[in-house]
Amino acid sequence: MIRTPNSAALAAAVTLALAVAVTAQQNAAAQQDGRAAAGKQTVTAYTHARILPGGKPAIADGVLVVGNGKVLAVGDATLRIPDGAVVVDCSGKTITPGLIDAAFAGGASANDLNEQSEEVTPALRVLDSLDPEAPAFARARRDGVTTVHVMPGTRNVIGGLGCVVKTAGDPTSMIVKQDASLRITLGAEPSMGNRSIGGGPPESMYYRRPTTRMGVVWEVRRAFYDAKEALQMTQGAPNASPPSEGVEILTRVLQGKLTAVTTARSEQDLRTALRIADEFGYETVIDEAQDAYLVADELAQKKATVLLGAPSAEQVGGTAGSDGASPRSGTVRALAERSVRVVVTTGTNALALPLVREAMFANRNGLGPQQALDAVTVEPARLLGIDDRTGRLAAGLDADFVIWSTDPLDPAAVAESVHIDGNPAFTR
Amino acid sequence: MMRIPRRSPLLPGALLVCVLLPGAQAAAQDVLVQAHRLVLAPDSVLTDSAILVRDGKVAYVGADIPAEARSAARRVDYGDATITPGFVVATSTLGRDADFGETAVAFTPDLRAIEAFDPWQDELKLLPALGVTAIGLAPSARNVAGGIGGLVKPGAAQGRIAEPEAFVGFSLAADARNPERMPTSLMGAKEMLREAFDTAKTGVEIGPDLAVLRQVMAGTRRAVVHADTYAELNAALELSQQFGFQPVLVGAREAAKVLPRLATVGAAVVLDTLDPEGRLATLRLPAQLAEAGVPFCFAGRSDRLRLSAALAVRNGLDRRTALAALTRTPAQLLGLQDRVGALRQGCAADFVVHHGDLLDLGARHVATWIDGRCVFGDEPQQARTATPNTTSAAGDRR
Amino acid sequence: MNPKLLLAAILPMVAVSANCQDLVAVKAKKILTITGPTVEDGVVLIQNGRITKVAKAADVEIPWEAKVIDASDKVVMPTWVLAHSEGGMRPSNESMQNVPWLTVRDAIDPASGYFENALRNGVGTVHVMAGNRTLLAGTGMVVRPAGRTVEDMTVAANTGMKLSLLARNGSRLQQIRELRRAIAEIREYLADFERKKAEFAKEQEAGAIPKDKKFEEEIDRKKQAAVDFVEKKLKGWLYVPSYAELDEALRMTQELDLQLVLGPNIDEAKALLSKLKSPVVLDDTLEYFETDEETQKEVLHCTARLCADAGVPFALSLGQGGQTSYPWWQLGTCVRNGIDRKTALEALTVVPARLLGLEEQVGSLAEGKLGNLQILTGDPFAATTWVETVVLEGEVVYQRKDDPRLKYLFDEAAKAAAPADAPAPAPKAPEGEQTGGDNKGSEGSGEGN
Amino acid sequence: MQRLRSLFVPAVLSAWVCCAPGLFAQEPEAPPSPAAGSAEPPPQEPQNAETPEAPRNEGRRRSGGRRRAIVAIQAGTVHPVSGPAIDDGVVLLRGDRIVAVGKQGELPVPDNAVVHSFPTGHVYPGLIDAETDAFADQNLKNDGTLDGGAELADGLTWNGERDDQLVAGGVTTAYIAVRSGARLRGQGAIVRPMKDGFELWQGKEHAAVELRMTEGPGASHPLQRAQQLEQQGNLFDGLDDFRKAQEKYDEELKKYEKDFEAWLDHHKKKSGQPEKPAEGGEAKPAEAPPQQPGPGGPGGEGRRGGRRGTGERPPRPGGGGGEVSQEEFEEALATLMAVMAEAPTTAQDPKPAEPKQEPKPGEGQPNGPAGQKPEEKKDEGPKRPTWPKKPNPDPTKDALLKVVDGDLPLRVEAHRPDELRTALAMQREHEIPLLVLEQAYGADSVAEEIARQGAMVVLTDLLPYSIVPATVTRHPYAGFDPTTLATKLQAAGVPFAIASGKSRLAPLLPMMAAAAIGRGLSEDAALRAITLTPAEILGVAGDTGSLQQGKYADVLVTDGPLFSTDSRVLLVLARGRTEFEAK
Repeated sequence: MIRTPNSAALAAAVTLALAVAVTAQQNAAAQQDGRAAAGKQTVTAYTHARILPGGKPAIADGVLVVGNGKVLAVGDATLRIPDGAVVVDCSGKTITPGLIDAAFAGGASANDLNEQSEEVTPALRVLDSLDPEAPAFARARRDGVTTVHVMPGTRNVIGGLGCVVKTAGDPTSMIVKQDASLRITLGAEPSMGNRSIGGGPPESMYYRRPTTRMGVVWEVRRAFYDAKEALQMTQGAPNASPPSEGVEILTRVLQGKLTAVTTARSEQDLRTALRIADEFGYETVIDEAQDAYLVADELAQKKATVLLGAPSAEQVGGTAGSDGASPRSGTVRALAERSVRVVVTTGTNALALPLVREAMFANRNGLGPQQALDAVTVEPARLLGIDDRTGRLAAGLDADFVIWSTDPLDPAAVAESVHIDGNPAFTR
Repeated sequence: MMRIPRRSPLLPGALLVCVLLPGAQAAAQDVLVQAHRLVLAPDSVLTDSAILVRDGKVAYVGADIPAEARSAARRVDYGDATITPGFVVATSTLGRDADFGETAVAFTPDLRAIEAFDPWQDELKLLPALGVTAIGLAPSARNVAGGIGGLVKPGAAQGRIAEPEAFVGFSLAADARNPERMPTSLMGAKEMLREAFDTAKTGVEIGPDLAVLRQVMAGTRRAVVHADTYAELNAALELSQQFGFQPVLVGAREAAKVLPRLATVGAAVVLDTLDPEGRLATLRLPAQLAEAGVPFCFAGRSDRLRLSAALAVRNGLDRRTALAALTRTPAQLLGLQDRVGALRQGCAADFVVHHGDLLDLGARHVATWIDGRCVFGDEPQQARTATPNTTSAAGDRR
Repeated sequence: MNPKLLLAAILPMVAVSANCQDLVAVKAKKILTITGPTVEDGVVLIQNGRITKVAKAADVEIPWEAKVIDASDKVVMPTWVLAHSEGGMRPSNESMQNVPWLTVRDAIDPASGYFENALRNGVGTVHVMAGNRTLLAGTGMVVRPAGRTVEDMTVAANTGMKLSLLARNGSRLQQIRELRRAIAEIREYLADFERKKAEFAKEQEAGAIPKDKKFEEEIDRKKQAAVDFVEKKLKGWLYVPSYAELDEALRMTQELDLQLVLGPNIDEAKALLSKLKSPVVLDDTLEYFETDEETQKEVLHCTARLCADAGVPFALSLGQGGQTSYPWWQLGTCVRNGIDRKTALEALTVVPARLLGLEEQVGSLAEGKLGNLQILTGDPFAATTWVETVVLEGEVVYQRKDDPRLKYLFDEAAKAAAPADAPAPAPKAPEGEQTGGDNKGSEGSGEGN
Repeated sequence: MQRLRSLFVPAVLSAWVCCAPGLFAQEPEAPPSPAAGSAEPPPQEPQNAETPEAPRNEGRRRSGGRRRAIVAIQAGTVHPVSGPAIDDGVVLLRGDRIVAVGKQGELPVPDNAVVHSFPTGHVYPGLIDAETDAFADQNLKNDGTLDGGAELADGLTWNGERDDQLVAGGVTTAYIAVRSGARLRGQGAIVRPMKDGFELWQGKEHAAVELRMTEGPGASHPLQRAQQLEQQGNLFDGLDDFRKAQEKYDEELKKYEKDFEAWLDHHKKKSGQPEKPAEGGEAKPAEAPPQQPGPGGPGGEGRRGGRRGTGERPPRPGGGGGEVSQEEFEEALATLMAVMAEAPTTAQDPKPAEPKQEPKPGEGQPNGPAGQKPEEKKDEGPKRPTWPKKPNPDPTKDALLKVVDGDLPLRVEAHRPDELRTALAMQREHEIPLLVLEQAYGADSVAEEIARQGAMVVLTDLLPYSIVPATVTRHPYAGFDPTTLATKLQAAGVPFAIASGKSRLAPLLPMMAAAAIGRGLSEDAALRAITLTPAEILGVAGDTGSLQQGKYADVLVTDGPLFSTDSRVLLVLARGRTEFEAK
């Protein structure tokens, strides 16, 4: 069960590490120093912690063994700790998988989240705009978030491709998934800035559709219509010239190869999102979903996954506030009762709290503690298709974990250290 | 002490007077320029030596000067001053961004910057007083693909084009993203370039614009890319890796975040001239780049070139690299190191004269020569053995 | 009402006869007394609004006539005490700057959503003061958030003069100078008054004025409160928005009886904090990020922690909306910044009670104190804990099952989802939400200095 | 006006500039003395230093510097500024003062001295930044509501932006002002920057009144400007009336007191009471309260009694030192006497430049409700006197009175020649003894006039092209070049300081001076412009600005000549405390 690396090298590394690493913090420092060389071979066992592995009940007196950037083993006190492993006593602490924010709004300058020259820009990648040293990432790390899903902004009808990145690490290696999702935005936001006649110079590129909710839906429908047609043509004639990149991406959605994320806040937009998806036969994840309590049954029936933005908020802040949604604290419970899969996110609401506090509020508002924690770990990992790498604490997965001062759903909880791929990304 | 300039060196009138008189008589004759310290290039310094200038170029240096040429030449002796190659500005629009960027379309790689060059332009006349002897005239940063840049030089009365086509300018910087036309975002700008390079690479029939991109991919033309933030630099580096070229990154404010990659890709950096009030991280960037082995030079406010180099030195850069960043490196980045940026045989006789090391602001700027003519400051009328005019000896007690 | 009456506890005047309503017994699984030891399986007896006994259930015989509130699976603790709040008034700032004669009594709206929210959060005592955007803003009062009229609600009137150093036009120097000037003017007025009094006495002695004549001039009614303040008969509550004003505030405390209310952004004045001797009240914003100019890195600061490090006791405040309006959030914020639970609890109970001079009345559960208690579903530090019942002076004033706002947020959401054919649209803009928005706005602009 | 040349102005000016206790007053005239003076006497130093100290110990405990060992700083070159550079020099410090400066070998170093040795280093006095906005936060800089009474010292904070760079760059004294848009923009303060904060220079919290006398570089017609500037002259209008009103009020108060006594006496006589002479004393409270408000209460607005003990102005102890430095100076002097064979004997009297009229302590109080009418008496005999009406307080006028009296310099920001001329005309007209011109870009053409009137100049923006880029030729300021200005002022004999102007530029102060050297200034003059001259302009030359016996131990050590671009700061001592040390 435990993959032991070359034992001689291990022993050498361990002796070295033991000499240096007495406490957890020193160990962390040592790992950081030797991140390239020695860090790879160091095996560390975190013992006597309460471990919430994700998707499974808590282990009261657990052991987490980490090495080579991966989780080597998780178990209770009976787990055999590999010889020579550095042992870190975590009595009184709680260890969870690194949190995953499935709708993370930071990480890039706001102007670069949307290419405003067109409304439908499926081929654009938000990854191109990310700054790995943005303060938003530092805040996320401090709050125990190790992986985020960043999507283009909500000013375009079809904004482009979202990506999944770790919140720390080398800029290239932190990318977990390049093309993770396609964002579609319904509601009032995509119309903002577009002008009707008399609203600006007629030659401006902003003199265009949509200026209404109807127009927004029309843009979505046209885009998917084109994609569907392209799909049928290529299927009929294999030698036909390949469709443009944008259309090709939409066909991937139609074929179920790419996750569509539809941002819809108010009830009408939520229903529209489900209807359009039905119409073209693709499945969509509903993002934000402030009014989801009004369409909970339909969501359940469609087996849709909901990215619930900022369950703590009792109103919607920022430009999205004009969308007409009326968030309620009871939403999480209403969805959970109908077995709708809920992923808790920070999303676009300007009033959102750190992700771990959002999970705490989900718990307060009626989600069970394990469910609430799963909603920021296991569930987003599954949704984003990265559950083979992170989201749980299990052997073989990335060593993304957080050592909390107490139960993470306690308002007093702080992340004492956050590890990404086994490296300390934040230490208090 | 005797030779404090009688008039403000900045007055254009003085400039013209200085320039026209010797200019007329020296045209045909060789000139032997002597000084106590002769910096041919940052790592090659001669003491009590001379260069022989013929037809605006350096014909011989130091001991290589044939005796008969030496005696026939008109002698100009700067005494104990220091002669240094003139400053080269890698990229500039000479203060006229609007003339060097098409506004309606963002993709115009086949435009030529020199077509908009005005040899009588005011800014050009000021440059000798600032020690600048050559400028890479570049399209502005407002277009994603701005066009082809060339090399121009200030002159005695008017400027001249020294090289019409030297490099091609791109921009991923904030200036290139305009909310009134495509692209409005960095994603859009990168996508635009990626698509263009892709078409240039794979396309069968390509127009003159994409042909320029082909030259970039073939390595026959340097690509100069404006990029400031991490995301912009990252996009530029990704494009260069994908399409196989070595970019010269202009601006590169956050270059510290991509230092190791810059070195591996073989990129060079044209930094904005330093603002003395700027963040310490910016002031230390030159030293960091030097340590990482990334070639860099300064461009931006040409009146701050010398100050920028001095500030960089104050913040940890070695004097040799600082001097190179004003002279040799920009010439190399434009692929013109055989023409300008050093006082080697065959290079243009562009140099500046200071009393002391020009990286100390206390060193007085005495003269600037371009193409073998003194275009700014004093040209000593006859050879003198020594000048007691050192700053430290200059008395102030009256 | 005599405006000079200081801290006059106005107790509900109940009928003399001992009917069963006067005797209330609260059975609890756990009683957090704050000042005394925690009592497991205990009983709190309240007679005529006062606590008569806090003890283990086994040691108490509950009188047959007592009304019993059974919380034997719940936690009972004193209601929270807020030492400084701008709530319950709309707006809380006068547009004029120097209005020491005003009193919040004339502005408090008993029906305000603020008091409703206070009860929902287990707050039993609120010191309402004018807002932070007025220089000399008038006097405040202590209320309980239950009652139909201000008189019903009053616990103590005329509790102090509100002052603020929050710069209006972005000019700190100007604000500091104006405050100094305002105080100097009052002093001068007082000195002039005293002079006249002294001269009168002398003139009387000399016979210039008949012996039987009395000095008739009185202190201007509009100046009375301000005069009391400079004579140290009335405490001043000084809002200090940031580090930059702390120096001046400290100078003022040397000559006046001042209670400091600290805004966020005080980390720059760490060294000064340790010079504070008396406890301070902290703004509801306890945590804030600051970006380092040079490195562009963000640093998190916690005002409570800064005070604790400097050895300054502090009282916490609650916000008017958002997470800082929850006591458990504020307590949790303290704990996650390394402050122990006891200190945190005291910062919302006994410390503010002491600052208000009400330590004999509220803030803890002990014999002789007011029967103000809250029944919680669990640990006061847990996010999942709800206030089940609030008892003020022996009277049940809040019950969660009857809370309309919680019904709106929770039950209606569940109901609306149930039948697909039910077209009844949910009320989109309930009153409570509007209040929330309003408060948020004023709070935001308050911080935007 | 020739009256300016009359006695008062020059007296104040020279007193301000030399400002220190008598011993140092001649210092500018006798530069070579320190080296020579310190060279010969020291042989007796060690034993002498021990004995006379002992009896003084008790009385001086709180000043701290007592039994501290001597610190010796040896370096390749010592630049005392007040005299020629000393090769292989040594500076001896004890506590916060300089004990001696001399040549290694000639000046004996006590055995127990702590020796810092920099064989190739250069030692300079701590630099002085004669104008900076350090410690002033953004709020203050944008505050357009400032006036002459605003005390910037109240608004200073350690905001950490670049403020730590001052002392790390060798600046040990700085004058703080803010360039806000207000016309009269408050009273600047002199601070001592430290590595983790700053302290106000005691007695120099209000170091000058700041006046903005320029409309900036906007293109405006000279005549229009002239008109605007003329209006600036009205700043001093009504100042005499204000002063008179104050004096009148004081007189009236006294008269009231007397009349009231008479009034009481009259009635006492009438009612047959014996006259009590003691009553006269009793009348005091009647008059006292408004002037000296209750215990702990500050007096007039704008005066913080709590801060400096009383609402009254502290006596001016010789401008430079302030009360504390006075005492410390005595101590330093004593040390000096111990060390030196020939002890300087001059007593350190507070400087004699007492203002002509000391503003009364009660002034500046807001308008009290003074008009309360006492009840009328129809009795013949003396009438019941009426309480005099207090004049309106005006903190700005208070400040300007101090300017006119020579207590505070007026610092005028004026750019163009016409603005400068107006400022100079103002000086003549209102007989302003201490005038400092800031940012005097156009001072070139009025240098002679400046020199004649004894005004001083603080130059900022000395880095190349920091006012207008070289490429902008149409700018009205395009012809101004402060870098060459230094040379011209030097030639005209105008005392000038080179200042950073901005805290972010503080570390570049030596580079600015170097830039002036590059345009013809001598190195000695450039060094003086960032050390001794600013000390004189700020009125602190008695305590700092050069390496001389008795001055503060403000020492800067660099590894190369100060004006070389890559010289590094090795050590900075401010009043003997290590504020920066290169690792």
